[in-house]
Amino acid sequence: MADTLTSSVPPGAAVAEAAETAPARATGLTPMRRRVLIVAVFVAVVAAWQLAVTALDVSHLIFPGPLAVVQALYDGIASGDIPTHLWVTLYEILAGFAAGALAGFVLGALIGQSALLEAVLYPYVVAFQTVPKVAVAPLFVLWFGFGTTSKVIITATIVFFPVLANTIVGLRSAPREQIDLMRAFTASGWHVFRMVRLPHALPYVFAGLDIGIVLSVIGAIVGEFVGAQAGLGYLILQRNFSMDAAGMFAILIVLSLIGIVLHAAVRWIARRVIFWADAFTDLSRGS
Amino acid sequence: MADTLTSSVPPGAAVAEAAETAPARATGLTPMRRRVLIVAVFVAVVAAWQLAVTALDVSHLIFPGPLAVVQALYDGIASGDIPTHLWVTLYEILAGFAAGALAGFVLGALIGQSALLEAVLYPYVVAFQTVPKVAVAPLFVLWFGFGTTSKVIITATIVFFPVLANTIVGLRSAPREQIDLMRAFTASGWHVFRMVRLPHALPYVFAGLDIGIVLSVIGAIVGEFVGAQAGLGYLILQRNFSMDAAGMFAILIVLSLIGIVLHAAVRWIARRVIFWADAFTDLSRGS
Amino acid sequence: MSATLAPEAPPAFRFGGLHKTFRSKDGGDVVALHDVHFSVRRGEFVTVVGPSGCGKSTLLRILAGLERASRGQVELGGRPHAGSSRDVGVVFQSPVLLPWRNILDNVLVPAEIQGRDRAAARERARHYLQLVGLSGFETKYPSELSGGMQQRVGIARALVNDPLLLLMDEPFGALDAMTRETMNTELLKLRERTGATIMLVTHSIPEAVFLGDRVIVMSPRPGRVTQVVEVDLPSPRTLDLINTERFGTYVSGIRANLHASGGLD
Amino acid sequence: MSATLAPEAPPAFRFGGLHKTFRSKDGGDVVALHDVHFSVRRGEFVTVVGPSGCGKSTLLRILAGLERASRGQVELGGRPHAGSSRDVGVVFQSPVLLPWRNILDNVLVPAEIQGRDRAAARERARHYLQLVGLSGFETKYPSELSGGMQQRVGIARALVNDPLLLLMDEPFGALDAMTRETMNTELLKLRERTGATIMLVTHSIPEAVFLGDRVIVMSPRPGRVTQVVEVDLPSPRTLDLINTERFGTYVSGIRANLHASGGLD
Amino acid sequence: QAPAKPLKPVTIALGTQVVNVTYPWLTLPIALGYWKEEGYDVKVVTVGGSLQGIQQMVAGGVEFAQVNSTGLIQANTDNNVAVRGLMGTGVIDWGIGVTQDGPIKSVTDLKGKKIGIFSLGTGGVPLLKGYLRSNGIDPDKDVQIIATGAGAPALEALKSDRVQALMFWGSALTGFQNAGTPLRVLYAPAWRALPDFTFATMQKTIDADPAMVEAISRGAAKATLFAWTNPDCARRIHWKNFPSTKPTGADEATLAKWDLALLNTQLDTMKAAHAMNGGKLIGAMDPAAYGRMQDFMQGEGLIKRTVPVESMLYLKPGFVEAINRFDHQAVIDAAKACKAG
Ligand SMILES: Nc1ncnc2c1ncn2[C@@H]1O[C@H](COP(=O)(O)OP(=O)(O)OP(=O)(O)O)[C@@H](O)[C@H]1O
Ligand SMILES: Nc1ncnc2c1ncn2[C@@H]1O[C@H](COP(=O)(O)OP(=O)(O)OP(=O)(O)O)[C@@H](O)[C@H]1O
Ligand SMILES: [Mg+2]
Ligand SMILES: [Mg+2]
Repeated sequence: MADTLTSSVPPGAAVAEAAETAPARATGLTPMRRRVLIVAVFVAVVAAWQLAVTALDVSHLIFPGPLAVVQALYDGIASGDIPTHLWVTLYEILAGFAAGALAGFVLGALIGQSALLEAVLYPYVVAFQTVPKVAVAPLFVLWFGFGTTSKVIITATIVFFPVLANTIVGLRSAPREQIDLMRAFTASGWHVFRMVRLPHALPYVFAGLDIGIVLSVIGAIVGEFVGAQAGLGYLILQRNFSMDAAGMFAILIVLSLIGIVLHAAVRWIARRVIFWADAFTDLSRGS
Repeated sequence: MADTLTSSVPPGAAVAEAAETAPARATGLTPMRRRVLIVAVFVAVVAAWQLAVTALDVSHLIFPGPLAVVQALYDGIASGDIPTHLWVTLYEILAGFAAGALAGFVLGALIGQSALLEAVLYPYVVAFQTVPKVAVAPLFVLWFGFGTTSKVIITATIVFFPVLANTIVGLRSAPREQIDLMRAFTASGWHVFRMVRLPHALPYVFAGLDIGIVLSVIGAIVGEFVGAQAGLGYLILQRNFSMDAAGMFAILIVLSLIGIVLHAAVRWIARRVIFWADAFTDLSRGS
Repeated sequence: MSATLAPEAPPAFRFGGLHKTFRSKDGGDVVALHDVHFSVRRGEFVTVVGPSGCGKSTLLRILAGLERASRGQVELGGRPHAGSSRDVGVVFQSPVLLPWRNILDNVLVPAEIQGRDRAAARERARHYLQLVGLSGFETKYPSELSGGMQQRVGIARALVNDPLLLLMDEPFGALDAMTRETMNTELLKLRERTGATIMLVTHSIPEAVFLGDRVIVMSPRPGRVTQVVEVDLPSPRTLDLINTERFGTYVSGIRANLHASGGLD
Repeated sequence: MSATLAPEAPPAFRFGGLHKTFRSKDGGDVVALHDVHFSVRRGEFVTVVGPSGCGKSTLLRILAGLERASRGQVELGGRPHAGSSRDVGVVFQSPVLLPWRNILDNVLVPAEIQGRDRAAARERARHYLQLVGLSGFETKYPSELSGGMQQRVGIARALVNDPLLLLMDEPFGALDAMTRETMNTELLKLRERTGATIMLVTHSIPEAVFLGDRVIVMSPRPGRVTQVVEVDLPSPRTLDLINTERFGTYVSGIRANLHASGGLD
Repeated sequence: QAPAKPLKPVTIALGTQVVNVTYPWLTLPIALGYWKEEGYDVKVVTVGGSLQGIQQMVAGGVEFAQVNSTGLIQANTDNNVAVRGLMGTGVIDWGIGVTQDGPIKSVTDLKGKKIGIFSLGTGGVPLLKGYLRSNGIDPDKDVQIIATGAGAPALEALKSDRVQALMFWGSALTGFQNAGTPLRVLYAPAWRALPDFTFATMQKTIDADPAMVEAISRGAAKATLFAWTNPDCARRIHWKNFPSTKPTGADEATLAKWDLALLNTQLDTMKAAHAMNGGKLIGAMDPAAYGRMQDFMQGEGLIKRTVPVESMLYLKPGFVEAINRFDHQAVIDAAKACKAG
C-alpha cells in the first residue's frame, strides 16, 4: 500500500507447496545423493576390510576377508543352519527385550517418582547389574531350565538397566512450570506422571530402548553360550570350536543386521510417538 | 493499610531461616528416619537371602548363604587375594570407562550434530555393538596383548554405546527457541553445540555414564575371562574351577560395591555439573 | 489467630503478615514479600498492580499453592491454606502449554485432572476457546500458535472448570488492545454469571481500575502493599466508563502513588 | 528483481511480495503472511501493530533469518537476505534465557558468539543491565527473576553488541507503565546515539505512535499490511507529546482501522 | 514298535560348551535307540563345565553329568556333595602342543616361554604347573601361562608367536592340527595314568532309581563299543542325527576327515582309560587311579582334604558287570555293517 517497491514474484501462484521441506535442508544433500553416499561408504568399508586382510596378511583363521564371510553366509543360509537358529535367537531377543524393557520402565517409573525408593532400592539394582551375567548364567539355567526361557531372562536382565536408568532421569527432567501447572490444578502424582513426566521422559526412555535393543542381541547370545542347544550363540561356539572363522563372522554379520533393523524400528517408533520434539528426527533444523 | 485483619505473627522476626528446605519434603521422611529405613531394608534383604537358602535347602554349591559369603569375603581380604586383584580390575574399569565414555561422547557429539553422519555411521556403530564381546575378546587379546590393555579396550567398547546413544538424543533435545536465539545472533555450529546443545545433552550424557559405569564393571570382568592373569574376573574363574561358590559370591559382592560407589560418584558429579535442572536431584519438589 | 475486626462476610481468602524470602543460588536472599495483609470477600474482583519484580506473581503463586510463605498466614475460605484447591483456576504469566497436546486437549487438562464429565468439559472447552477467539484452532498444537494465541489458550484452560476463585497473572499481557477489551468485558460477564472471586495481576493501571472492585498497589524490594483502592464505579461496567473523569481520577491517583510521570498505558 | 521506483536512500531492509504459509500438524495450511510489501530506510524506527496472530512475529522472524519466506523477496542492506547477520539484535516475544548462565552471562551470549572483546562487552552488558533496571542481579539465575525482569534481560542482550538493526517483538509486553516509559525513552535515546534502524512489534497503539517514524498496521488471516502511517511528530519525542491532539489523532486513526471501539491501552 | 510304557525322560549334562562328534557314548545311544529300548527318552545338554554339570545334578535339573575327575573329587571332598562316578570314560589326555619344526623339543625348552591355555580356570593349569615343576621350571616365574580361549584365536596366538606352546586336551590339539598346523605334543606320561572324564550321578539318584542308572550306563557302554568298532560309522551316524553339530567351513570330505581325527583322539583316550581301569569291562573304574588323582590335587593345593576314594565312585559289586551285560557281538556286527550310516 505504502510500499515503494513492486514485487518480482507473480501474485496468485500457489504458496502452499513452498511450505518448508525439512529433510533436504537437514543434511545439505538431496535424498538421492545421500543414498549414493551411504552406498559409497558401505563399499569403502568392505574394500578397506578386504584390503586390511590382504595387506596386513591377517590369518584367515581369525579374521577372514569379506568374500569368505559372504560365502559362509550364503552357505549357512542355503543349508538352513542360520535360518533355523536365527528364529530361536530372534525370539529370545524380542521376548527378552520386551520383558526387560517393561521391567526397567516400571521400576524406573517407581524410582523416578520417589527419592525414598531410590535411596532404598537403587543400590540393589546397581549391585544386581554389576554381576557379570556369564558368571550367574548357570544359575539362571538352573532356575529356568535349558530351554529358551533362561536365555530370555538373561537378556531381560541386561536390557533392564539402561531403560531403568534413563527412565528415572527422564521423569525428573520435566520442567518446573509444567509440574506447577499440574499442581495448581490439584493433579495427583499419577496425573503428573501421565500428563507431564512421562511425555518428558519419552525421549530418554526411547534412548534407553535403543541401548537396550542392542544389548539384547548380546544378551541372547551370551545366554546361549551357557547351556543352549540352539540359537546363533550356540552356532558361534560350534563354529569357533571347529575353527570356522568365516562361518563365525557370518553369524556376527547376521547379528549386526538384526541389531540394525531393530534399532531402526525403535527409532521409527520413537519418531512417531514423540512427534512434538526433535530428539529423534533427522535434525530438521540446521545449526 | 486498608486491611481489616491483624497479623498473628510478630513482625520483625527473622524470615531468611524459613527459606524452604527441600530434602525433607522430598521424601516425606526426616534424614534420620530415612537412614534407618535404608539400614532396615538392608537387614531385611540379607535375612531374606539367608532364609531362602535355609528354607529352600539350596545347595551351598549353587547359592551360598550370606554368612558363608561374608566369611569368604573376609578370608579373601585377609589373605590379600581380593585386594591384589581388585586394583587390577579397578584400573581396567576406570581406564576403560574413561576411554569408552570419551569415545562415545565425541562420536555421539559428531553424529548428534549431523543427520548425514548419522545415516552413514550409525549402522556400523550398531553393528559393532551387537557383536558379543565374549566372542571377539580373544581377538582383542591377540591384537592388544595379554596385559591389561586388551581388557581396558574391551571395557571401553562396552561403555561406549550407552554414552553415544544418549549423547545423540540429548544433543537433539535442545528446544527450538534456544537454537533460534543462537541462530539469530549468527552462532556457528560450534557455538550452538557448546552454548545450547551440550547443556541440554548433559542429563542424557550423565544417564549414559551411569549406565556405562555399571557396564564397565561387567566389561572388565568379561575381558578378564579371556587371557587374564590377574583381576577379579580371573579370581572368579579360579574359584569357579575349584567349586568355591562362596568365594565366587564374595567377589560378586566386591563388584557390586565397586558398582555402587562408582554409580554414586557419577550422580554426585552430575548433580554438581547440572545445577540448574532437577534431573539428578533427589526430586526436590513433591508431586 | 483471628481477626480483631470481623469482616462482614467470611473472606474468600486472606493474607496475614505474609513474608516470602527466596534463597538465591548466588548466596544472597531476596525478600519478595514483606508483611502483606489483606483479605478478599467472596465474589470480589481484586486487581493487583505494581512495578516489575515487586512480588505480584509470588503472591499469586502462594495462593495457588505453588510456593510456601516463609512466614505468616494464608487462609482460603476461612481455613489455613494447604496446597492447591479444586475450585481454583490459574492463568500463569507465561502460557505453559503441553506441546504434545493439541489446543483443545490443553484446555481440557484441568477437567481431566479433576475427573469432570468428559462431554460437558469438551462443551465448555469449546465455548471458552470461542470466547477467547480461538475457534478453529482446536486441533492445532501449541508450537503452531502465536504468543498471544498461546496466552489465550491459558485463559480458556483456567476457565474450563468454572472455578470459584480465579487467579490471573497478567493474562492479557501479550494481547492487542481490541482483543484485550473483548477479554475484559467477557471477564466481567463471567464474574456476573458465576459469582467467582477473581484476583488479577496486571501492569495496566486503567485495566486494574476498570476491572477491580479494589486495586491492590504494591511496591518493590521488599514487596509491600502500599495502597488499597476501593473502586466505586457503577456496575455493570462498560467501556465508555473509561472516558469519565472519575475513572481518570482513580487512574492518576494510583499512577501518582507509583511515581509514574506520564501514561502510555 | 529490482525496484521500479528507487527509494531515496538504500533501504535497511525490504520485503517484496512476501508470503508465508505454515503447514500445520493437523494437515491444514495457515497463511501467516500474504503479499507483504514495504521497505525501511536506514536509521528509521518502524513499529508494527495488529491483532494477535496476524503475523507480526513471523515477519520479524523472517527478517531475523529464523523463518524462510514461502515466496517473495527479503533484502537486507540491498542484498537478498540469507540467514542471520552480525549487525542484527533481536528481542524475542518470550525471553528465552539460558538457565545455566547467570544474568550477566546471558546478556553476554551475543558478544561471545560474535567473538567481541571480552572486557568491553562486559562493560556494555553491565551498562545495559543498569539501563533496564537490573543492576545487582548480574549473578542471579533466570529462574530467580520475575517475568518482567526476564524480559528486560532479553532487551539488554539484544543491545549488547550495539546492533545496526534492532528487531524487537513486544519487548515491553510484561512491563508496568513506569518501567515501560523509561524503556521507551531510553530506546529513543539509543536510536539517536547509534543511528540504528529499529523495527518494534507492539500491541499498544500509543506506544507504536510514540516510538515510530512509521507505523505498519496489519490485519489477520491472512496477515496483510492494511495501512502504513507516517508519524509526523516533532523529534526528540517526549512524554508530554502523548497528551497532544495530533498524537490522539494518530492513535484513533489506527484504532479505527483496527476496528477497535474503545481504548484501554 | 512303540514301547508299551511311556518313555521316562532323562537329561544328561555335558560339562563342555559344545557337542560334537567326540562324545559317542552320549550321542550314539540316542541315535541308535539304545536308551529308548531301555525305556528312556534321553536328552543331552551342554552346560559349559563340570561345576555347572554338578550344580545341575544337585539342583535336580539333570540326572547325570559328564564331568572331569577334578570336579568329581572337589565335589566329594571340599564341598561334601555326594556325586558318584559311574563310568570312567577317559584319562588325562592334555598335552603341550608346540610347532613341529620349532625350537622346542622337550619340556625343559619351555623355560622363559609363554604357554597358552584354554582358560586359567581349568584342570590343565595345575597339571601344567606340576609338570613344569618336576622338570625344574618354576611355573610362576620361568614361564607365563596365558588364557587364550579355544579354537582359532589360540592357534593364531601360537602361529604368530605370541605364545610358544598350547596346553590343551587331546581333541583340541587334534583340532589345531586339522587346521593345518602340525604340532609336536609334549606331555607327562603320568597324565595318561590319571583318570579324567567320568560319567557321574548323585547318590540320591542311585538310591532312588538304581535300574535307571544301570540302563543309562549300559547304553553308554554299548555305544562305546560301537564307536571303537567303527569310528567312521560313528562319525556318520552322529552327523546324520545331529546335523546342527556338524562342523562347517570346509568341504564335506575335509570336514569328515577332521571330525574322524577328533573322534579317534577321543577314542584313544577312552581306550587308555579302559586299559588303565583293567581292560576288560567297559566303564570300569580303578579306585587306585582316582586315588592318584586325589593325591595329585591335594599336592597342588586344589583340595583341602581327601576322602576315601571308594566313597566317590559307585563300586557296587555287579554294577559294572551289569552295564556290560548286552550282546557285544551284535553291537560289533552292527557297527561293522554300519546299518544306520
Ligand atoms: N510454526 C508454526 N506452524 C504453524 N503455524 C504457525 C507457526 N508459527 C505461526 N503460525 C501461525 O501464523 C500466524 C501468525 O503468527 P505470529 O506468531 O506471526 O502472530 P503474531 O502477530 O506475532 O501474534 P501475537 O501478537 O499473538 O504474538 C498465526 O495464526 C499462527 O497460528
Ligand atoms: N524462585 C526464585 N528464586 C529467587 N528469587 C525469586 C524467585 N522467584 C521470584 N524471585 C524474586 O522475587 C521477586 C518478586 O518476583 P515476582 O515474580 O513475584 O515479581 P512480579 O511482581 O510478578 O514481577 P513481574 O511483573 O516482572 O512479573 C523478584 O525480585 C524475583 O527476583
Ligand atoms: Mg510476575
Ligand atoms: Mg507475536
